[in-house]
Amino acid sequence: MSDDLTRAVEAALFASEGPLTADQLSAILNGAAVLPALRMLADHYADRGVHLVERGGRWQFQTAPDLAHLLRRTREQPRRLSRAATEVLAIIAYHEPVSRAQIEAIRGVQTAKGTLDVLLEAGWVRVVGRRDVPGRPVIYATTPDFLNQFGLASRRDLPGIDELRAAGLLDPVDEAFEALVQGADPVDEGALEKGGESA
Amino acid sequence: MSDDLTRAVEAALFASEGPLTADQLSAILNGAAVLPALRMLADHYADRGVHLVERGGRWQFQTAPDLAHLLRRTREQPRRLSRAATEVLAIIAYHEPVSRAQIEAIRGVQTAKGTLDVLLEAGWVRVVGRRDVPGRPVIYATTPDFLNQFGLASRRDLPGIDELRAAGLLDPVDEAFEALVQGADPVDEGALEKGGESA
Amino acid sequence: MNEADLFTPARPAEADKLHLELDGWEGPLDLLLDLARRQKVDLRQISILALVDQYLAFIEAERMRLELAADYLVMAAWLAYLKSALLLPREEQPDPDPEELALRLQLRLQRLGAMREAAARLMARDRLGRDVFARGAPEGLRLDRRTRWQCDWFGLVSSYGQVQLRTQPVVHMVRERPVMTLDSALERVSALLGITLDWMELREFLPARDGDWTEPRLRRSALASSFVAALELAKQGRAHLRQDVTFGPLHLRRVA
Repeated sequence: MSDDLTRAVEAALFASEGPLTADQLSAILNGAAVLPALRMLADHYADRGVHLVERGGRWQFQTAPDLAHLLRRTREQPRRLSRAATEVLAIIAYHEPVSRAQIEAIRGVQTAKGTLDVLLEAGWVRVVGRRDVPGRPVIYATTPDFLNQFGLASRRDLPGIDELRAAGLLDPVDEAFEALVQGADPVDEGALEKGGESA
Repeated sequence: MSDDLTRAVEAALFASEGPLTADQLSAILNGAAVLPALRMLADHYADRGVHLVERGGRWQFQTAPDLAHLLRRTREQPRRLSRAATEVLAIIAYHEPVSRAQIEAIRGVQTAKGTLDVLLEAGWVRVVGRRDVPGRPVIYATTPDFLNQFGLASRRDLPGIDELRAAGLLDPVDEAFEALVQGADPVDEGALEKGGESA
Repeated sequence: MNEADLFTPARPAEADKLHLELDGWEGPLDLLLDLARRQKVDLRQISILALVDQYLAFIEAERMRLELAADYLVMAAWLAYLKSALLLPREEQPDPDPEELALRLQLRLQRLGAMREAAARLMARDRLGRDVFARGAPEGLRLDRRTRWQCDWFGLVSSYGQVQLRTQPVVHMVRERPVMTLDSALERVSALLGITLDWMELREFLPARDGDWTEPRLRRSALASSFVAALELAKQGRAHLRQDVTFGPLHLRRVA
């Protein structure tokens, strides 16, 4: 049994063609405060076959993950990403916002244009602006759809992101290097860059 | 709390792109007997914002009928009546009941069908019958809503021709136009398109 | 990730496998990372020297396929240089310090390794459309748009005024002006034509310049009407018209 507002929130989320933010829901329901209802619903559905989840501030119903084996075969598999695309996606997600040059610095290879296009087309990555450095390169970040696709409530839920950050593995090589050789002679940037770029 | 089969039925129906028969559900769920689960779910959802319903032997979730009004939002867009529609409305108000042919005779230009439709849609004009002449043309009159909209107790409150003249509303077009241009009254920018059917 | 043993490319099956994977490999740092992984140790612990050795051995064995990944060569050259620098006694080391280069390489491999692992963990999550599913047939939230028409009293009344005005019978009041009518011009010109058989200029048909006829507007009217009268007479076959030059004086003469 639930109150009218909760029922209305439940119905609106069921009927919606996509995830809805609390604000959008509130607008649909004449400005009602929907968060308590959302929490109540999430609770109610927690042990059912359908869950109410929050992804990047947007709420939606989806089937319970433990039922994947039953539902999967009735469905088409989502497009398989190439390994290059998955790496680029991970780099963007863990480092965002990043430029293409930064992505390439981490991967050590040029990134084919098509690789980024696949991610842009999937709606998981978008251009969020330009970096204020010479050449004003475009910078990329992930989208709410990305969080939704991978079942992440927010970027903080990225697997292992805290450990990676603590280990300095999300810092650029130059920074990590400086940290390691502090007090040592200044590094010949030119020679290092040359070596790095050719890799 | 529900058992795994019920959860699976719930998830399968939720994710399905169309209603499913019990047999189809059973096929998805490895031949399980799904009817008890369907009844349990229908019971569970009976007082929620979403109902599980059976239609011609096929089962589906749908939003509760009593919430339909919430899920169908109406957005009102204010729009100014066109010059042509305003003229037609005025003619009907001063001469009602009138046929379209009469309106055109008074305006001196043909009246597009859409112009009258706009007035009917606005609820200011209605069909009050047919004139008993060859062709039996439809005749129009204003509605009580029209009087409300313009703050009139009755049609007799409309100013007469003499009053219009005294108010300068029967000044020659050129002078009225000058007054409009100088006064920059946006109300009547339509005066420029003399007799135009922009409705 | 390809788990084939990349260190024994001499075996044809393995070599083929590598060949098939070249699309996915994309480049040398990637390959180097796999070589590093092969050592099954923490990247921070591995010997860059050993790694370089393995890489160069691999390149050597795969010489035939180099055209498929030209940048392997650049990497190989750079690594060969790094290797030789690392082998040199410390005092003969070139600038920049090969230890630094090796450290940087290690740092890069670590970062790439971390991202690859992160990507794998990301891909292994419950994915929407693969493991979990959104509503299959959402009813949709409908948004009906309605137009609220607006018009005010003034607009209504003034537009009625405009309609009335527009459809009132139009009466043009022309102020009386001194003119010579076409009829009187026709009469005058044909009467004067009867006097002589000689060519006469059009101006000679105009009334003498006295009294009212000094008024310029009346004279212009007389000239215009006389001209039209001349054309009319010519059309009727009662007069010849002659003009020697464009814009020159117009002459007329009775048809004999």
